[in-house]
Amino acid sequence: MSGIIKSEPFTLNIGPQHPSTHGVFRIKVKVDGERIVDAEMVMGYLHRAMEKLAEERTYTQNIPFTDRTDYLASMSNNLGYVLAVEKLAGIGVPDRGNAIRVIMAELQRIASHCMAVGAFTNDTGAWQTPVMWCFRERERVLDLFEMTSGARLTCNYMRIGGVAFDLPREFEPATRKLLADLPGFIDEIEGLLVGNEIFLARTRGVGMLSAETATNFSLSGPMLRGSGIAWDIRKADPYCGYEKYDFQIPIGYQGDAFDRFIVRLEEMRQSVKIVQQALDALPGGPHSTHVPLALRPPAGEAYARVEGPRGELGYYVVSDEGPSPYRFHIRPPSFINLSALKEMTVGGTVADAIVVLGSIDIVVGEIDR
Amino acid sequence: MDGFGVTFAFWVLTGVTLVAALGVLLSRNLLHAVLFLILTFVGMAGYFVLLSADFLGMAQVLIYVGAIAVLVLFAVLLTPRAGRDNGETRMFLPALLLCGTLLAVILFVITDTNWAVSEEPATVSAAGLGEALLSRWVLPFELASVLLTVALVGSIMLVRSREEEAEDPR
Amino acid sequence: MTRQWTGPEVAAVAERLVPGAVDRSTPAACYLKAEKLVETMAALHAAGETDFVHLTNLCGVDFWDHFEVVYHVQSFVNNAIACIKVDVLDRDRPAVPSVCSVWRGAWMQECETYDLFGIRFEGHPNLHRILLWDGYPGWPLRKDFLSMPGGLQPGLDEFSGTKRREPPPVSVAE
Amino acid sequence: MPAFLITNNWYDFRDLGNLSGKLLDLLDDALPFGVVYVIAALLGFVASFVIFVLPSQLFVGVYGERKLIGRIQSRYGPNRVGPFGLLQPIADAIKLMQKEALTPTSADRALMYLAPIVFVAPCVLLFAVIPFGPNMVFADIPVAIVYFLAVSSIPVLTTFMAGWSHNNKYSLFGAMRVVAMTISYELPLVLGMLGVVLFTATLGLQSTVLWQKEMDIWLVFLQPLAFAIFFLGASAELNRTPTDIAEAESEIVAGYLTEYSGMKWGLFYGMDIGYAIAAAAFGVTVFLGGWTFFGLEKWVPPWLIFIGKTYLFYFLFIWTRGTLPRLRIDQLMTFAWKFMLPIALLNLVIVATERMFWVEEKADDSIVYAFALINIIAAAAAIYGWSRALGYRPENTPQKARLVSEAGGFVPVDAHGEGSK
Repeated sequence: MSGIIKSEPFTLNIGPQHPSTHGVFRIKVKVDGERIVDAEMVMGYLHRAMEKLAEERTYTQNIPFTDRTDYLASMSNNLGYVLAVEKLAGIGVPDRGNAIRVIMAELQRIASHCMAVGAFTNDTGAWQTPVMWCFRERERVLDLFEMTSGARLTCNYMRIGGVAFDLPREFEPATRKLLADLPGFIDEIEGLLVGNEIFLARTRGVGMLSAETATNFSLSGPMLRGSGIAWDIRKADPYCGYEKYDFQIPIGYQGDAFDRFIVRLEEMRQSVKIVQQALDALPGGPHSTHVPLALRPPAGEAYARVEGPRGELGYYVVSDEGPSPYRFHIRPPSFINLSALKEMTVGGTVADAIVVLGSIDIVVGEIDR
Repeated sequence: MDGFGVTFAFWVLTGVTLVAALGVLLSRNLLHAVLFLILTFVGMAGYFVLLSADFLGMAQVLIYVGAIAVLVLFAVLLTPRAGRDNGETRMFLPALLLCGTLLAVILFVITDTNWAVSEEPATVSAAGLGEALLSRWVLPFELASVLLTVALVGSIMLVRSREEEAEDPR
Repeated sequence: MTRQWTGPEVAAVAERLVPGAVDRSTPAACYLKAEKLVETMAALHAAGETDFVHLTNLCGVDFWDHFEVVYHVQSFVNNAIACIKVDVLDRDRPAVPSVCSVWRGAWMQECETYDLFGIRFEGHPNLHRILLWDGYPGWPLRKDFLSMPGGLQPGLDEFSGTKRREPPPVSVAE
Repeated sequence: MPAFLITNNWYDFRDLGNLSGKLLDLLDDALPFGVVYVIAALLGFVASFVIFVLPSQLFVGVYGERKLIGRIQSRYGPNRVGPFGLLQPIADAIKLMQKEALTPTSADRALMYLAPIVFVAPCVLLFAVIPFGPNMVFADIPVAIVYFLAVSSIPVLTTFMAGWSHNNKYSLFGAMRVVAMTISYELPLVLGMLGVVLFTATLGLQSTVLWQKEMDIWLVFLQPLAFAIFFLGASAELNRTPTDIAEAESEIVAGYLTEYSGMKWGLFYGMDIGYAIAAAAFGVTVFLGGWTFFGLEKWVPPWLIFIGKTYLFYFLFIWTRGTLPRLRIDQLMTFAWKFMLPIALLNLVIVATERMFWVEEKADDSIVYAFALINIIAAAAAIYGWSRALGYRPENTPQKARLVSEAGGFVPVDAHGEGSK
């Protein structure tokens, strides 16, 4: 219809308060009828100057901050930060600590992908059903976190040199029970959505990114893998002993929203596999090395990254031998994944823009920091 | 179904229809005018029902209220600045003259015609209507549909923008 | 394992691709000259041995007397990562050429660095304050932010540089 | 079993129409002329709306829907207010009445106030022609099907009024979508109904039910295509979930309802359910045999059968709402114009041929069973064939992500779409 009938474009504000922006995030779109001709992001409503605050606190005190950037994946954030500090200070981690870290990071990935998949289907208009199913399973993961760290969302569990506490005795049976149930749940979600014509119509071919574009836009995580690039830091640059575990990298076909969705589903399956292996081969020994509270790493810099649920989660820490980091920079995956939003939304409809935003799986706490 | 009830309904319908028609004329807001027009259509449907032409009445509602009014609303939405006050027209006097003349002619015809009043109430069934349309009146019926098609094509041609025409090889 | 390119290694390749591009190099990073930055980055992006197609991380660091802009670039095929830096010596009007022409995705990280450090990225298509609002006083991640003119003063709950809207005058009934 | 047949005696409780008819007859004798019409209208309103629709809205539409969707979503649903949470809808209503009804400054106030009121009226009118039992129909007009379609097209205008009046872009989006969708879906809906009408040769609802009773077959078997079109078109016009683009809450917040609050919103919400129940009642009457159930109506009060069927039909709406994602507007338009309209036309051709054969050859009435078989096969073939013709290729859709074991660069998809490494 567009093109034949002349119409005036007008500006529509999606957000800051909008059911589908997953927080206080705003897209100013210029629409011509239903078609988007321009999109501009406005963010920073949740900016808390984490990077500045971190310069005033000791290395250990900064761990809780990392919980609060990506509050849906606090374990992964903890992990990235402590890895950076360990790299900077040259601290080793005992085997058991590493294994626990892997278990926690993978459970966190499952929980976070549950949320991502659920919220994404909600954005396509499925009336809350998949999201409630996902929440049901996510709750069980969070129960495990509560059992271990005492907190459900902001766990603050990783420590420099290991983890805060050893696993409680009831952790292993509970986790094994969860692991036994999870594949069935993933199949259930897949059965509900993957063969669903409406879901396919809404997501196939929406927000297409070629491998070239995805790379050029610095994307990472499921966004990059959805475009067909086999890149997973757990494989490419193993940390915490990921090289010991047998898993595979799921990749998509054409880089649309649907591909990101199936990549996430498959990643949950792979995570289940990894946790299973880590749990089977859980070594004994201490869970942490002793690290002085007032840690003063030698002058220098370190950039450590982990494969977070949303992509490459990097921490760049500069030390000047002081008790607090001289510079503390987070490479937030969902912030950088947003950089291609305009490419993906322009030309589509408003409804497509929402689906694209859902497929990026943003967490506003991480975007604004 | 005669006497008081019909008379009462007739006057109520007349009041509603006339007020709505006046609203169409006097409303300064294009959208309000359209909505008044719809009310007028509903009033007309009421007349049809009063005349025992229930199928026609329902068709009036279905086609005029359900379809044509919606199309008009669509046109209003696509019109730039539709919500604006459109009172500054300069065609007021010619329009008044034209309408007055038309009204005079219609009134003359109405008063001058020798209306035949049938004794028993007319019953126009849907079946009879369909048979009439597709046998005796088939030519006007088809002509009307051709006319509508022509109007459809014409309206598409009208809204084609110049750039489109330039791109068009014809 | 990812191959971590050391500074001298990157410097050698960069010098070969674009002569005169390298300023200096440390074990951790290779420092490029700002005026040849975009050219060198494009060459490193295109060359087969480096193939730095992915700009992973971009951030600034304030060293009181100068800034550094840090680029972490990586290659998927070669599975390698390198750290490249640029010195920004002019503290009053810090400026670096933008690498958006090489990696289009750099625009958001450059906006963020501009927003928090005040480093201008020349040639950036749409440089604006991305997290803070336009007209925010000062550049928060600079080390001297607290003592900057118009910056946040400790003990004050308001920014001295911005005038808040005055409360409406209250008229007292006689 | 003549003893069990429904009689026309006023005390036969199995058909409440007898009682009210008797009552009106008595009143007609006693009261001056014309008053009885007013009383009949009130009685009809009370009978159909206050006794049937309102409780249905509250306890099936609000409570039942929330409870069922809760169970679909593996949660409890309302269970706090009253036994099993049964009083929840009443609590909701009280809450809505207490809420402040906000009006935006730049809104078109008259339209904004008028829209919810006008929205209610057609819903009441719709139930006037629905037959609940052999004598339990308030106005058995001969053109009831056209009447129903006509009256049910009025609320669209109201939604448009609501959306326009707020001066809100989201509302305008919603209004625009409603208008566009109605134009598209009215057409296949009416064409589908035409197929039914051709078979039964009547436009009345009661006579449609009686035709089905006489033929001993439901029209859903004779007209599967028309039934599918009716169900899809109705759920589109009712803004039920696969097609609720007018108030798509994840896209345009709440569409035309964005600025409504309090009871103004409540009227829209309640009447949306009312329309859905009306559509269910209409669907049951036309396609599922109305108050008949293959002879069971002789023992069980027909209105109970009818209400049960209506609620079952309504369950279909709840079910789709709990399961399906939402379509995009252009996909909905494409579906209506490219899929439903041709299918409806095809259905019309088939029905016309069959009807002609039936009449011309003076075939026995039992030929409808053969027609049912033909039509079901034709429906399946038409839906499958036409969707294939439109490019529907489910076998080409990937079901699972590709898996690679080594990190590296881009992994191209090979020609068959099943890339591997």
